[in-house]
Amino acid sequence: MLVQQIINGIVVGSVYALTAMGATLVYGIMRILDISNAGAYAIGAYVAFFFLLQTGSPLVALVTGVALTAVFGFLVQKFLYAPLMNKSPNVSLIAGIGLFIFLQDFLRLVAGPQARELNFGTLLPSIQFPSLQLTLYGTWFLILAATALLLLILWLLLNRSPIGLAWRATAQDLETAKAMGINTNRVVAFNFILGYGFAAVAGILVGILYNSVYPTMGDVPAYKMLAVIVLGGLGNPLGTVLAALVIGMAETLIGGYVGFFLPRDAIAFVVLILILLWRPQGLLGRRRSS
Amino acid sequence: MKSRFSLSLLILILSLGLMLAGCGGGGGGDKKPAAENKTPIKIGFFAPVTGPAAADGDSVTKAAKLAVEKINKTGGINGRQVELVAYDDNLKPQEAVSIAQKLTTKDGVVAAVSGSYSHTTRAAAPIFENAKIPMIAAYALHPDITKGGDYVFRQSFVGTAQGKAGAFVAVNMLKAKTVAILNVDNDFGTTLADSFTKYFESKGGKVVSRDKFTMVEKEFNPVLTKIKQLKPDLIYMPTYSGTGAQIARQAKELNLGIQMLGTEGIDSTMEFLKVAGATADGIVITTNLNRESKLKATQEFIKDYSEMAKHAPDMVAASTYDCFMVLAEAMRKNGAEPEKIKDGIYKIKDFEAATGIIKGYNKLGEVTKNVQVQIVKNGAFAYYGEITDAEIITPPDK
Amino acid sequence: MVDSEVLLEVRGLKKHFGGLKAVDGVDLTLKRGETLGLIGPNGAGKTTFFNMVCGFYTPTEGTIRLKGEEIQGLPAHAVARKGIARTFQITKVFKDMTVQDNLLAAFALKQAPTLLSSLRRSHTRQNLEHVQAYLERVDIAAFAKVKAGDLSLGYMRRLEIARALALEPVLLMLDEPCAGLSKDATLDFIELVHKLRASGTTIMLVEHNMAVATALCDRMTVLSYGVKIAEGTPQQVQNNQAVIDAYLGEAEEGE
Amino acid sequence: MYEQVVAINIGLAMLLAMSLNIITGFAGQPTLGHAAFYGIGAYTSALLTAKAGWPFLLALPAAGLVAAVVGVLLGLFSVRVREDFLAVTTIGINFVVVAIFQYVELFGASLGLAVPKPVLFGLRFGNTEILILLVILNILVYLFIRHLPTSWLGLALGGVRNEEDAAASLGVNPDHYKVFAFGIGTFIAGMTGSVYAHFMGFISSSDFAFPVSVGVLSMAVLGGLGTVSGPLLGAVILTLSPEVFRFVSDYRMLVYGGLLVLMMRFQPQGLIGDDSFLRRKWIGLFSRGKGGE
Repeated sequence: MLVQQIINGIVVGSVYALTAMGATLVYGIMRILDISNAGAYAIGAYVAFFFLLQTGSPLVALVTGVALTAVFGFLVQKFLYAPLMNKSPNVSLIAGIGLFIFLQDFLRLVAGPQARELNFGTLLPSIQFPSLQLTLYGTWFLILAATALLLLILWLLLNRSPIGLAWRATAQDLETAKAMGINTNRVVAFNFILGYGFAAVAGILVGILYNSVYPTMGDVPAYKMLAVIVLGGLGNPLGTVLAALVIGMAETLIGGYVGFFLPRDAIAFVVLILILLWRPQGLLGRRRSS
Repeated sequence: MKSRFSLSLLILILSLGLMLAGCGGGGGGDKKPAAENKTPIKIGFFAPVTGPAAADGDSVTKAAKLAVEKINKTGGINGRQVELVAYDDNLKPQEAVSIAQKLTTKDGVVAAVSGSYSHTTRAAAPIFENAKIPMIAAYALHPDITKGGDYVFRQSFVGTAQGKAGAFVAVNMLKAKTVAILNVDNDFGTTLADSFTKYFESKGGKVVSRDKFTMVEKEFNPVLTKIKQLKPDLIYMPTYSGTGAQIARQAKELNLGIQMLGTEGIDSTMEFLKVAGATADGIVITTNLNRESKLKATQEFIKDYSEMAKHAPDMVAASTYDCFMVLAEAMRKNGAEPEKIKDGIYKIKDFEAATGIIKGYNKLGEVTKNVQVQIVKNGAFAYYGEITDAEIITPPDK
Repeated sequence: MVDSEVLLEVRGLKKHFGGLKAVDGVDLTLKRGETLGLIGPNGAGKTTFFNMVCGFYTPTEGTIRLKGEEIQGLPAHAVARKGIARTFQITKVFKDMTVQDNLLAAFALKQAPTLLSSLRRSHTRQNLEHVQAYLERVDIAAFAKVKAGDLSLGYMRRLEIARALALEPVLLMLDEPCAGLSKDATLDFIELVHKLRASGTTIMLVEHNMAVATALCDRMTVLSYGVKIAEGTPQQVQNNQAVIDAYLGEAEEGE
Repeated sequence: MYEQVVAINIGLAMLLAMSLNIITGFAGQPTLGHAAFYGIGAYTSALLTAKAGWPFLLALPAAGLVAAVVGVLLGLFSVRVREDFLAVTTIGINFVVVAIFQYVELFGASLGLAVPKPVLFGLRFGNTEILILLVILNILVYLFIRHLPTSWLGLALGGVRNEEDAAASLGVNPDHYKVFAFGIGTFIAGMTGSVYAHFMGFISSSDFAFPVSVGVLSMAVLGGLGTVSGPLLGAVILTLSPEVFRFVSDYRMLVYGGLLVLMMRFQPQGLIGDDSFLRRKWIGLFSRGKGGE
């Protein structure tokens, strides 16, 4: 049972890591809590759902879902966030929330309020180990593999490519990067394309895992991803992964052994508050420099 | 500096003025036209069309429109047409209250139907009661809703009755001795789980575990892994379609092999059956819609609804539809003024409706009808049994 | 025992950041009415020293006495209440407030010492007149109703100094007050400091620019790599070989 | 009456927006969990009147006090963490508080709590009395906020909001003032919660969930954070818009979300913030009337 629960926890944690990565990247550059990223999560899943219905091809569905959402991310930064960059962070926050509400209701009006199935067919069968009382879902492998692969790509992109270098410089300090001749506008655009692309991947994978897409599917990620990125130290991709695993594991073990003494989402925040009391800068955050 | 203060004062004055307008305004709202006319009869309706329960809001709104259409096509109310005044409450009690006020004082409705959840309906109920306008809750289960007075009714089984019915099914039809309960953590899941437990234990059964979760939960592997170790005969899951479908799917993936018993909450063709797919097969539910019923009202409703909505109806739709049919029956027999409608509803006996024969309403306003037991077979709900036992289906009157 | 002439007395002050010894055992004495320059090349530990005196850093070791009373380790707001006012190298005016409100905020120190008393009205006619007087002293009275964030850098500096003066401090500390200023603004500023000196204000200033420091100070203390390497009048310090070496070293590194 | 109920909703929203404005607008501390304090006030008042038999007039300030105690604790926490950490932590507080209402039997758990209508000198509070009470509270809070910019507190908070270090160099203890602002803001929110509970007659945990906090923050930002009356305007607009747009039932939330985006995009300082359209127009009118200044 313990092995099963630990695997459950890792899967939940991976899902959180994927879900929170988009917002982590956006925060890393823009220093805003981008709630509309959770809208992109739902958009990605719905675009994939639509193309799956139209073409029947999982690959086409996946690629269009991610690509169109990434384009959407580009447009969002160009027409909404970029002009607000020098305003108070509250402004971007509320704008993002407004966009999120708008997107959710847009999806409801276009696709109907009911949950729809996102059935990619049985990609991989579940594996049973009766002697160990262990079950491994086929989709779990998909989730874990996709998470690992995407994080690897992200790492290579940020650490081994010219745009990654520019990204890191801009994340350190946008003004200085600009002064050093880095085209920060391009970095910001790239950042949103990447961030919203990630959100779409997360939305599609979660849609497959739970075989359902619905207009309000971004509701939980909208706040949970914030807990994850804050716990990870805000804007630190590695910290996000670590925090996601901590929260996923804590929720799973509490749910499996103690029983939920508080709702699952509240537990994530209790973990967050306790850890922040101990480390106010998050798990992998740097101490504030004064 | 001066202009700044002037502007802010202006805004304060406007805001307060707006509020004070509320103190003085209104008053003449609830004057009703004389009975001898052919103006349409207005029936109020509210549902969570937007927000987290939008799927149910959509079903019930379609059902309400269908019902009004049907009433008007079959001659209206003694020659008068019925008009639907429908609002979206966004699943917020505060909005439900202002809608209830609007319906009762502005729109001049003679009766209303709540197509919403418990906390919204619970907040709106006293307003209808005070305005002396009858209101029927289609599927809200909070026990307090009907307790305020005479004007509030309920069209689905009060939670205690359905929970008991579930335990009856568990003991007598599924022969379960031990059960694990998984309930959604709101008044719906809690009342059902509580009354299930009470009856089940009184018949010698044992509840081995009880876990609760929020409406938006999707991940049940941890708790199902735990339940797997406990090896209960049955899992009772009073919850809604979204969560119910995930429980069904994840139980199958974990190879649980435990019989599952649900409630009317997962009586949904789109959200439950399609998402759960083959993994739903064999799940039994207690509900109030018997798809294989021989009743004309039921078959007509299923046919009409499917044609209109392009998908098969679920329980919330059927229950909402019946609210309007009951109102129409009361108005036809007893008159279309609020007080007469109220009396008319109390007089209803053995009325044929989409959700079966309505035996009547008790003094609290709770409905008495048979509980339907359905089973999922080949991706559809099918007849499994019907509970007619008076001890089970009679709602409490206190 | 306490020499009434001595205002500030620092003994063996140290600040270590991990392995880095930013300030490593500095002694310093400041007399009433004196203007002392704290100079040294980049990274000499001037600002660290300065921030310890103002309460923004806690010293690792050593004592700071103001009028004989130990104040090291007190938080910044408590140090301010003891009578030390400061400005910042990167000006920190309250940008979205008017110049007048920026200045008025300083009066709270005397007029609203507790949370409850802070509920009282601040914009009394008397206070506003008082504010105007301070603004006139630094020649920015015309901007009283302007948002501080809209001022030019030079005027922000003036506002900051006026704000510090409004605390009626026993010691005024200026952190690189001429950094980023144009030549004209620098000259204006030097004139302003001379006016303050004439009125008897005790001043300590951190300055990177030797020429500016020479023009302003009675006495100078030179830091390099966290230790004091020289002390004396501007002339003495300018001719000190260790100082020349320290500044030359920096120039070479800078090339 | 319907107008009364809408007016009450506006009155509640105005109080909440003003109280949030003290914390976020004046003290500059982000809060995304304001509904938690609203809820604490509501539950406190409900329990005190229904279970302990307190009169409403005592329960009202008590509700504010209890909320303020929790608010002060949050304030003490806030001085430890950076802005964005704080914003998310306040979301956390909101979730945890709602979870406690939802799980603890004393608070009615998932069934919610019935709240008695207040009785004052034999007079049973109907909507009219609630409305009068709200008007009084609104005027009091407004007068306080109007006083803020010309008070020592307002200046100190302005210092903390702009440059904490500089404020400290003026002898202002930033931590004390932050905590004080949290205390005042949450006190008002708690009292508002009390009024809400007695107006509704029934409360359940989801009445105080995270989206409510978002709504309150939106009102304040929309109208203009840190301005005296902007939040009032925001509260009126965002409370009325669902009512006004009720006729376009299906598109209501779409319109609401779109409205927020557009307002933020084109009036980021808030409707009556610096250099906003309304303010420019207003000043234009004013100076023309006076022949320019």
